[in-house]
Order: sequence, then C-alpha cells, then structure tokens
Amino acid sequence: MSEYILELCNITKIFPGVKALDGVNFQLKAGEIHALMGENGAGKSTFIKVITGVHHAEGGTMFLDGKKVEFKSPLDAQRAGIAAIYQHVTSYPHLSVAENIFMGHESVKGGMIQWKEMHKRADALLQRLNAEFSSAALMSSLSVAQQQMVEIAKALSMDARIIIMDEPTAALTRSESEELYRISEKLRDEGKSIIFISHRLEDMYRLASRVTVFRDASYIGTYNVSEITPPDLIKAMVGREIKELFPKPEVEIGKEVLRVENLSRAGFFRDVSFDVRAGEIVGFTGLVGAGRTEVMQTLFGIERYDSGKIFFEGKEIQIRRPQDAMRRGIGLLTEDRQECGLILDWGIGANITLPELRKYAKHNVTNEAVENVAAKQLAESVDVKAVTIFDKASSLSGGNQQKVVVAKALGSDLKLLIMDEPTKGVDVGAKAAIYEIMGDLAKQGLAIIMISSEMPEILGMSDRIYVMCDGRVTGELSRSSFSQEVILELAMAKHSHHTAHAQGE
Amino acid sequence: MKKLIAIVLSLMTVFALVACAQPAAAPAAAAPAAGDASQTYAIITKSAGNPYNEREASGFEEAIKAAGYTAIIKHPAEITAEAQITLINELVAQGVSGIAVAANDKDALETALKAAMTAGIKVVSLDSSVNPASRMTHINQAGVQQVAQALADAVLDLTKGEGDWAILSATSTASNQNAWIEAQKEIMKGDKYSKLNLVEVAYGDDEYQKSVDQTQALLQNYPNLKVICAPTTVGIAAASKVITDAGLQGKVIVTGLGLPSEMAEFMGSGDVACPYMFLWNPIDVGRVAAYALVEMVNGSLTGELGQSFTAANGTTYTVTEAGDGGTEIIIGPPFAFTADNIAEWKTVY
Amino acid sequence: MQSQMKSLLKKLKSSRELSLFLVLAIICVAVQLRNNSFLTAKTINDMLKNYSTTIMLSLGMMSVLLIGGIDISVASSLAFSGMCASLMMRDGVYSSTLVMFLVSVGIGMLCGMLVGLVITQGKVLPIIATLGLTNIFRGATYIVSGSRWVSAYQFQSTFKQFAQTNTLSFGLVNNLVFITIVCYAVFFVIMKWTRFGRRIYAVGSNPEAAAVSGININGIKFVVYSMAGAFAGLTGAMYTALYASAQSDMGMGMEMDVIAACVIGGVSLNGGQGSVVGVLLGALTMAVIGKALPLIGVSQFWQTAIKGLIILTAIIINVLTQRMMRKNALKEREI
Amino acid sequence: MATQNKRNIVIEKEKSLKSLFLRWETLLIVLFIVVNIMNASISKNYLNTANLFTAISTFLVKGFIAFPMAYILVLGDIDLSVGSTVALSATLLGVSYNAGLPMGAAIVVALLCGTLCGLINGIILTKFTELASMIVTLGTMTLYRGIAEMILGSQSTGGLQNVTWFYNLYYARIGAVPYIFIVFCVLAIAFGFVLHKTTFGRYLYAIGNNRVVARYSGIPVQTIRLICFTLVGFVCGISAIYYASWMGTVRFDIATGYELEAISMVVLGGISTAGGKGNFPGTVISIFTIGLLKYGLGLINVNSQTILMIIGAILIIVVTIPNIRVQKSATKLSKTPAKSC
Repeated sequence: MSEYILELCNITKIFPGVKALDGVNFQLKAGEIHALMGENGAGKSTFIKVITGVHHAEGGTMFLDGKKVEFKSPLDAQRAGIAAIYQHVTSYPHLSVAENIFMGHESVKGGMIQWKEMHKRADALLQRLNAEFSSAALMSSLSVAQQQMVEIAKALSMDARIIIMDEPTAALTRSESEELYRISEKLRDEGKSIIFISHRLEDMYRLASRVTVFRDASYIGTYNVSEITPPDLIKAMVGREIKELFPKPEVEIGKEVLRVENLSRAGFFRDVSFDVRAGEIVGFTGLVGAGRTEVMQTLFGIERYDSGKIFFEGKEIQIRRPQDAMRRGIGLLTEDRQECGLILDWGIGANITLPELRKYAKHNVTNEAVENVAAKQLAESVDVKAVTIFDKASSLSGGNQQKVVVAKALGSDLKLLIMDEPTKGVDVGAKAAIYEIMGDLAKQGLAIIMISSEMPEILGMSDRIYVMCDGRVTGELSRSSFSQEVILELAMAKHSHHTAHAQGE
Repeated sequence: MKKLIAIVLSLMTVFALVACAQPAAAPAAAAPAAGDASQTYAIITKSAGNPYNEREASGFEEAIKAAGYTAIIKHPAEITAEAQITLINELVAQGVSGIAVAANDKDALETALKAAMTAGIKVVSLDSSVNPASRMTHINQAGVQQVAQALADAVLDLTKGEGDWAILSATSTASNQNAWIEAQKEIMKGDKYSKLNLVEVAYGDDEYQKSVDQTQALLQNYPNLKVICAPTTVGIAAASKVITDAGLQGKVIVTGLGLPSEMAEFMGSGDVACPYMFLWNPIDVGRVAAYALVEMVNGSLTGELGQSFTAANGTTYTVTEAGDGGTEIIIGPPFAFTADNIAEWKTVY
Repeated sequence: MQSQMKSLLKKLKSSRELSLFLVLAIICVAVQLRNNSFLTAKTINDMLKNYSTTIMLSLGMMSVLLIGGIDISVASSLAFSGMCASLMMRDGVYSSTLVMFLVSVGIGMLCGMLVGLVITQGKVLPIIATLGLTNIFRGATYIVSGSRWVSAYQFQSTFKQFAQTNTLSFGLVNNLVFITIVCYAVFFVIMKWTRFGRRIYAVGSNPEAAAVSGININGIKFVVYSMAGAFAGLTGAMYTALYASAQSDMGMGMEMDVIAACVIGGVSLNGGQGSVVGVLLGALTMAVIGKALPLIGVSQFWQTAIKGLIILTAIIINVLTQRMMRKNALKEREI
Repeated sequence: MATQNKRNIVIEKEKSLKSLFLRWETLLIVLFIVVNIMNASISKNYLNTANLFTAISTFLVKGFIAFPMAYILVLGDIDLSVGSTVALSATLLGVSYNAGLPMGAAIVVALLCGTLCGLINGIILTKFTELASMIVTLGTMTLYRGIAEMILGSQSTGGLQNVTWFYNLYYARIGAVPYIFIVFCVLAIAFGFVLHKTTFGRYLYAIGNNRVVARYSGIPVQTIRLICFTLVGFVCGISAIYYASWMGTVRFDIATGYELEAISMVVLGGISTAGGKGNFPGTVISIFTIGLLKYGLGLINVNSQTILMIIGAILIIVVTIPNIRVQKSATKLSKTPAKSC
C-alpha cells in the first residue's frame, strides 16, 4: 500500500443534474510526475477539487500515505501537504506577490504580520524558481507566466508534497513552458509528487512518467508514458480514432480582402503591415505579449490606432468601433470566450443571434420564432453538442462554447474572420471539429486570420504565417518556407535584448 | 411546500409588525358619522421626532379625549408637504370629522385640504399656517407682532442698545419663521433700534449638526457678535450648546424661542448662554385647535371674523383677522422663561 | 526594466494619497487667504471635533467597501444605537460615560450582525439588504424613543463634559478627536499587519481565489459588517456626546457623505482597493468643505452645489490622472 | 468528422426555466392580492374607488421614475440622482412660469432640464467608463439638488395651479379614473414592450449580463447607456411636471428620497441591482403593491415610521425567499440520477 503517496478509490461526485465523477480511481507515487488527461468535461478539474477539499465526494475513499483521510475544507488539504495551481490563475490582483504567496499562512509574530521576513522568504522562493521579479511587485503587473510562478512559489511555501497543476501551460508560450518543465523536473528531483493536467500531448511526453485518462466522468486507465503512442492515447481520451488532425483543404486563393499598412498604437505595436486574401488562412504567431491580440482588437475597433492605414477590399476604411468592422463583414473570435465571447447565463440561441438581432427583427421589434430557427440552423451548422437552443452557454464544454462563438460570428455575412487562439482550452475531439469548420469557411471564400501559439496548429492550418515580436512583424513565411526553427528565431528576434519586456504585458 | 411555508412565515412577520404598530394608532373602527358621539379628530404635525410637535399632538389628543371623542395623531415620514398630503388623503378616506394641520408648506396643501372641506371635514391650521383658502381658521400660538416685538426688545436689552446681532432660523421654508423674521426686521427700523446691526440670517434647517456649524461660522465671521436670536427650538439649543462649549457665556448671548426641557441646561443663574427666552405652551396650541374643531363640528363656529367661543378650559377665544387675509385665533402673548421659572417648566415640556 | 516598472507602479499607487493631500492643502490655503481665521488651532479643533463622527463612520464604510459590499444602513444604526444608549443613561441604568459608549457600540454591532446575516445567509445583495434595513433601524429609533429627544439636562454631566474636554490624551486634543485618532491608528495596524486585515483585502480582491485558498468568505463578510455596525454604534455615542442630545433623526443622510468620503479617498467600489490614509484624507476633505464654505462667506444656498461639484471633480480628476499615467507608461515602453 | 451525423438541436423550452420565471411574479401577485385583501378587511374605507384613485395618483408621481430605473438596473447601473433631477426640473418649471413664460413653455423647460440632467450623467459615465454609476450619480445628486437650492433658496415658487389645464394634468379624471393613471398605464406598456419585445431591450439585458461580450457582439454599449440615462432624466422631467401640477408650488427640497423608493420598487419587482435579470411586469406590480400597502396601513393610522419599517422588511423577505428556494430545488435536483452528457 505504501508504494503510493496518494490513492483515490471509486470517487463519485454529483452536481445538481450531473454526475461529474463516476467511480474514478487514481494512484500517485512519491517523486513522480503523473499526467491526468481527458477531454473537457471529463471531470479532471472536479477531481482535483475533490483532492484539494474544495468539493466533497458523495462516494469513494481517499488514502494519504496509506491512511484514510477526509478533507472538509481546502485548509485541511493544505495542512496535509497538498497544493493546487488552478486553471484560471487564482490570484489577488491588488495585492503584492509576497502576499499572494503567503495568503492564509503568513509569517506572524504576536498577531502581527512580519512583512520583512515574509518578503525575505518570498524572494528566496522566487530565486529558487529563477524568477526575475521582486516579491513586492503587484500581482496585476505580472504576466500570466509570472503569475503562474507565483502560484508555484505559493505551493512551495506551504511545503507541499503533492503539487497539482491544472493546465499550467495553457496560457504559456513555448519558452515559458520550457521554463515550467524545468521547474517541475527540479521539484520532482526534490522528491515532490506532481499531478499535471494538460491538453498538450507534448507536455505529457516531455514530463510525465505515467498518465491516467478520464472520459465522460469515468476512469479509463493508467498507462506508462513510454508505452503508449499518441494515437492510442487520443483514442483513450476521445473514445474513437481521429485520423487527420489538420484537415487543411486545398483552396484557391482569391482577391485581397484586407491590407494593413504601418498600423501603430503607442505601447503595443508599431508599423504593422500585412494582408489577407479570400480563401486564405493566415497565421499570426509569436510570444504571448508580442502584440498579436492587440493588433486584431484594433482591427475590430475595440481599441483605437494612432497611425497607419487599413484597406478593405481595396478601399481605405476607418474602424473606430466594433460596429464599423462588423458592418463590413469582419468577425472576431476572442481568446477569452467566457469573458468576451458568450453571455454564460443565456441560452446558446440567444447568444448566437445577439450580434445580428436586427436582421431577425422587424422595425426593431424582435421575433423570437425567426430568431430560434436561425439559431438552430447556425448551431447545427457547426455541430454544437446541445439538446436545445435554450441550453445555457455555461453548461457547455470549452470546445462547444467555442463552436457557439463561431456560430455567433457566422450569423453575419462574413468576409474576414479573425480567430484568436481558437483551440485554447479545447479538447482534442473538438479541436479537430474546429479545424474542419475553418477549412470549410476558407473553401467558401472567407479570409481567415488565426492567432495561435501552438506550433503544430500554426504549421498545419496556415497558408502564410506572420511572426510578431515586441509589437512588430518580424517575418512573413509562405507555406513552402515553414519551419519551426525559423518561426522560433523570428519570434525571439529581439528577445535577447528585452527579456523582461516580452513578459511585460 | 417549503416555499409556501416561507411565504406564509414572511407574511405572518409582516402582519406581526402591523400588529405591533397598532398601539400607536387609534382604532378607526367606530363609524365616523358627523354629529355622532363617536367623532374622530386628527392632527397632522410637521414631522416626527421633534418634541415640540409631540407636545402639540399630546395637547390635542388630551382635549379631544376629554370631550369624549377619538383622536388620531399623524406625523409625516419626512418634513415635506408631500408626506402631509398623503396623510390628509388617508384621513379624508376615513371620513374624520376634523383635521388640524401644522403645515410644511403654505400653499401646497391647498388642493388636498379643499377636498377635505368639500367632503364636510372641518379644517384648521395650527402653529404654521396654510393659506386662507385652505383653512377655516388658524390657531396662532401668539400673534406675529407680539412675538416679533418680544424678540426685538430682547435683542435690544441683551445688546445693551447697540452692536452686531444675528438670526439663526430653522428651515428657510417655514412660513412662521419667515413671518416672525420679517416682522422683527420691520419693528427694528424704529429709532430705538438704530444702533443695532443685523449681520446675517443663517439657516440651520432644524438639524442639530447644521445649526451647530452655522453658529460656529457666525462666531468666526463676526467677532463682535453680541446676540444670536434663534426663533426655533432646535437652533436655540444648538447655539446655546456652542456658546457654552466655547466658554463664551456672557460675551455672546443667545435668545429666541425654545423648549424649556431642551434649554434648561443652558439657563439658570450666573453666566449662562441664554438668560431668557420665549415660548408659548405647545400643549395649549394643540388643545385650542382641538376645542376649535369640536366647536366647528358642533356647528357653533365657522371661523368667520368676530366669532368667539368658550372652551372647556374656561377661556374665551375670539376669531380675529390674520395678516394673510384669513382669520385666526390668537392664544396669547409669548411667555418668557427666565432663570427663576425654568426649573419648574423643564419637566412640563 | 523591472525596477523601473516597479517604481512606476509604486508612484502610481502612492500618488492617489499624495495628490489628494495636495488638493486638500490647496483648498486649505485658498480658504485661509479668504479668511485668516481658518487655519487657527481653534477652528481646526472645532472642525475635527464636529466632523469626528463623519471621519469615524468612514472607517466602517471603508471596510465594507473593501470586501466589495456597501452599507447604506450605517446612519440608521448610528441613530438607533446612540438613541438606545442615551435612553438607558436617561433612565439611570448606568451613569458612566464608558458604559454608555460600550452599550452603544454593542447595539451598533448587533445591527451590523443583522446586516451581515441577511447578506451572508439570505444571500441578498448588500445594497438591497441595507436599503431595507436602513428603514427598519430608523423606524425602530422612532419607536424606542417615542419620537422624543433625550435632552441635555437628562444626561450625566460627566458625559456632557466628555466631548468638550481633553482628558483622554492628557490635554493634547479633544476626547472625541483622540478616540478617532486611536481608532484610525488601530485600524491602520489591523489592515496592514494582521491576517484578518489582509483577508479583507483578499476577499475584495478576488473572492473566488479566497474561497479556494480556504478563507471563510461569509465569515469575513459577517465580521466586516458587524464591525461597520460597531463603528456606527461608536459614532452614535460620539454624536450624542458631541451635541449632548439624542434625536431620532440624527445622522440622517450621513451614509452618502461617508461613501463620498471613502470614494474621494480612493476606495474602489469593486473592492480590494483603498487605504486607511486615503479614507482619512477623503473624510478630512469632506470636513474642510463643510467647515470652510460658511467661513469664506459662500451663501448657504450654494454649499450643496459646491459639495456636489467637488465630489464630481475629485473622482474625474482621479480618473484623468490615472489615464495620463497609464498613457505615459505606454509611451515609455520601447517597441 | 464528416463521417459523423450532425445532431439535431430542438427549439423547445424546458418547462422548469419558464416556471422559474413565473415564480417570482406569482410571489408578487400573491403579495399584491394579500395586501389588498388585508387592506379591504382591516379598513372598510379602502375600497372607495374615488379615494383609492386619489391615493394611487400620489404614488404614481414617483412611480413613473421606476420605469427607466428598471432599465438602468437591467444595465447593471444605478441612478441616485433622480430625486434631485425631479426637484431641479420642477424648480425651473416654477421659476420660468413665474418669470412670465407661458405654462406650455415652462413644461418644455422642465422636460429639457430633466433630459439635460440625465444626459450629463450619461456623458460623464460614458466618457469615464472606469467610474461606477453609483459614485457619479451620488455626485450629481448633490449637485442638481444644490443648483435647485441656489435658484430658490428659502423661497418657493407657486401659483402654478392657477393655470386650469395644468391643474387638470394631475387632478382631472374620466369618471373615477384620473388621467395620470391612464398615462401611467400607457407608459408602462410602452416601457415593457421596448424592454421585452425589441432589439433595444435585448441589448439592455446583454449589456447587463456582460458588458464586454455585448461590446464584442457589436452592440453600441456606451451609446445605449447614454440613451438610458438620458431617458431617466426625461422621465424625471415628466414626474416633475406632475409634481408641480399636484402641489401647485415648488421648493428645492421636494422629491427627496425618490431615488431609493424607485430602486426599492424595481428590486421588489424582481430586477436585481446586479444587472441583466428580471422583467418589467414585476416592477409595475410592485409599484402598486408598495403604494397600496402604504395607503392601507395609513388608513388604519399606522405610524409613518412603522410603515417604512414594514416596507423595508418586506423588501428583504421577498428578495430572500427565492434564494432559499433555489437552494432547496438545487438539492432536490441532485438527488435525481444524472444522465451522463
């Protein structure tokens, strides 16, 4: 029994209306990195919350060091040496790094917080992680990767033996992920056990020694990483085979749809020029903070640009607000679906028809029957997995939410669709579906701009690639000259000179 | 099921609250047919939470009860005409026999009170009048001239004939305050008062904190100030408090109209903030309003000029002409409270 | 680069208090030029004494705003607790000033606990819960007092003297001002150096994160609302001591002044942001406006408008400076 | 993926969602009926139509404000300046009439003034989107009241009822039914229609739910906020006209506390201050529930302060009940075996 530091047997967790976990098992050895994989909605996050005492399981038992335990609150789990780093960074933006690290277990003497000592300890922890920021910095001033480091420091500060990382690399660039791998391995070598949740197969193959797969709230199996091939693993996760991940169709490239010349916005990007043609999928890549998202938001009228010209179908246009862009047939799918894309409390139908509500209305008087039919058609066209169009958007998985966002954009007569990290946080099965939709749209003659940090995706789907670094376009690659090495080089063209800077925003 | 229980419970709470509130209200069960022995009379004061109004209402209630009828006391939720109109509407709907009202606005109550009179309800104003069209007569605690004269002479006496003085009034909208101040200014145009200099009329809005601020500003802005005349119960108490706290007794003197219970602290022998002040008995004001209304309902009084009646307390009151073109019943000259009599009055009201 | 950003952020953070202080200083000097009796020990003492109530009440409001809530019932619980404590003193239940203060604080805390219960257990939005409770507390005040005042002569003379003497600080400052200073100092320490204080910030800054890290959010909320109630009770006692009189309508409308003071002082209505020093400066600004306008001969009828204008100007200037700083920070960034 | 059949998504509402919506209104209607039965049984004077309409008219003057306030709360904003706007508009109406303007022009002045006040709120809020509406309107609440005070000082401006048709605005009736009641009903239907049956109304809910999503969906968020705040000002102008017609005289301190009363009515009607939720009929029912409850309690001479307490208690209780219910139903659901999805 003592081979395992943590063992969970037959765990069942029920939420109102949903069985989130159905008798799952899990075993963690001391000093191992154990990957936990599965599609979104497979129950991984819920499982983590059961381990950390945030949720209480209705059934099943948990053993720590062979002894049966029951956590009544997150504090119990913390005391037992279990720390979690959640998918969405759970930090306090208005507080300092040191406080974020020590929240709940501050250094206290006689009831008074010992700030000096805390900062000293925090700085030591950060140094251990090779972090380049001070413990006095405000959390909100850090990049996502840096915030993640703070979370890891927090786990270390509690002397955790088991560290759980829920999709830590989702928001990280390649080099930042490398840094995280290094830290994880260091921790493993120090004897800590790590549970690692990720959608990226490369994360798992790079780090983990064993992998446990969940599907549809159930336990599928535990495998040694060295013994399982990617197709088998995907099959275990999805439950079926996926033949082609990047179904890039051959499309005839048409006329120029959009041309941007020397677009600049102080503090974010400068002299950005590029063009997109009908039927073309143009990839934008670079490090997080390189200014890709900001350029696209500016194109969509969310932010104003300081100088530069935008030509749409050959004519110069001004874009001051999203309506200007939408009127011309430009659509934007944001990276953050939950914050910018969907009204989670609404049904998917109402979400889909929202941007083009006027189209379905007569003299601005809404007609729900017409709307519902339109919503149903659009939802079906992208194959949203839902029972009715009144299902709440919040009840869908990440991949299906993304499909709803796509359907929402498709309601307009689109000429150009900008997709910012379209598969972020989306599971493998849904990823393929989204790529297929992209291909279909390109076939229909749409111009597509895709921002992505995932190398396989950018290489697999793009006709052309622009690479950005520090707010400038550092290179343009045509399909014949695609290579991972060149892209990385361009993405870090100025990286060596401005280390701190690239992480700035 | 749980929901139902919750609703029932909450509604029961509400009913319980209503039931608790009942003692404050008079039973309106009796049929209020005019001329009947079980007539109902109501008084509407200016606001709740003011002792002066409480005393006025208690005098009214006492007199009505002594006559064997039912009394309703209504304090508006806010010091506004709007709140008073709501109360008048409620009383009209109940069909009371008579309404006495101390108005928050001279004109705003007109339509509501006229509607009441059309419905056969007798209406008098007391303390602070409504316009002549809205009332049958006004119960005036003391003639405007009498009050103004008393205050003017007090200022003359306390300044020893010359120097700066200021007025600290209540809300700038109270009709009686403004009438007194105007009359006082008029009287003081006379030669006798020529060396007196009125520096400012400040408004404390009948709020204690604001009155304190205003008094302190007066002291600071006019270093030679000799007398503060505050014809309002809140203002005079606040001003006296400021003078006492600042140790200025004898240097700056407060006088005006005040309640003995509130002012006892600042009066008495030796150096005090306020050597003497005036007021009438608010209980009497309420009582006389009650007597007048009862007479009106009995048909022996209509509020016309020259009528008179003898009240249950044995005094005879006469309807005289008021300054605004209507009629009024003046109770008497203001009564002076001094160091000698304050101790016995402070427990009365 | 890192240190540059840090110092910039630091400036940005401290600037709020600094700029507010400057504005306050400018107002004071301007008033002083018009009326040289303003910056005298006496006037300042008067001002602090009169406005110690507003300044004190701002502290309770601040803690509520920090957790992202709001409490518009504080003025009513002030009146209720002050009135109850005064009634008991009048009726001879006790004669000690200290006991009176403690009773008032206790009753205020009970009011605050009720607010906290409704918000945490009934899951009612704070603005609605306190909107309802403000009516209830105020009505209760009228009922317990029978609409009467507790007048000066009905108080113990030691109590009446208390607000006018400097005994607590051995003759340095007025007692009420001294209590206020002590409370601010204690609160400053609590907010900065205790776990509890930092948890208030944590709950306001990111409630979900706080829940995940095991902070009892409802517990903190309950304590904070109780605390705001206790401050209201303390202010109620100070109010009655100051005026040696307890009235049912005391403190009416004060909640708005107090919220304004907090907001001018830089407390964010979204929670998690705001400092004790800022609130002090904000409350002082309100006090100076209230005190100075009559002194420089501004007609009383203009004062409300000027107060409104100052509130608006303060918040808009604040936004503008923050925007300017952000813009400058962006410009400084090399691209 | 082409191998897989696309699934069919149905257009059929789940019953439970609908009944959830209905429940709040059921609760309100129950409360409304209970209030009326209670009033009628305690006081036999209650069901006198003429008197009833007199009382109704008085609370309709402020009831108007609840309409646009509902919009503002759906947006997730709040407007504390309504009382002051009414006061300022009514002040200008009185002052301009007494300065010799014809009454018709004075009415236009009041409407313009109200609209301008609302517009100023809207402009500040849309130009400085960082600012919370509560703070800004707290400032303008003080400012507008202050301007009214500057204009009128200790004076009142009266004689407005000398113009017969102006007097009739508030007091005239068709049979027992006052015109103001009819105007109120027409406006209620108009406001309800716009909120529930037009794109504009849907946009309000979208903005209230998530302003960012609304913006990315191409909804002119700030323009709509500007329109709504201006609309509040305009309706405050209407309320001011009725107030002046009702009272015949205006002071600067009128309409104090209207903001909180209007908010209470809307909240009791089921529209949360958090934005994006609730519906309009609830607001209309709650205007009458509160108004008639106050009237009924007044008829049995309950102390004004106690009435306020009762209203406060009802507000809290009614808002709490659905929370208790949701918790209960949630646990009930969890006990039913879940279908895997």
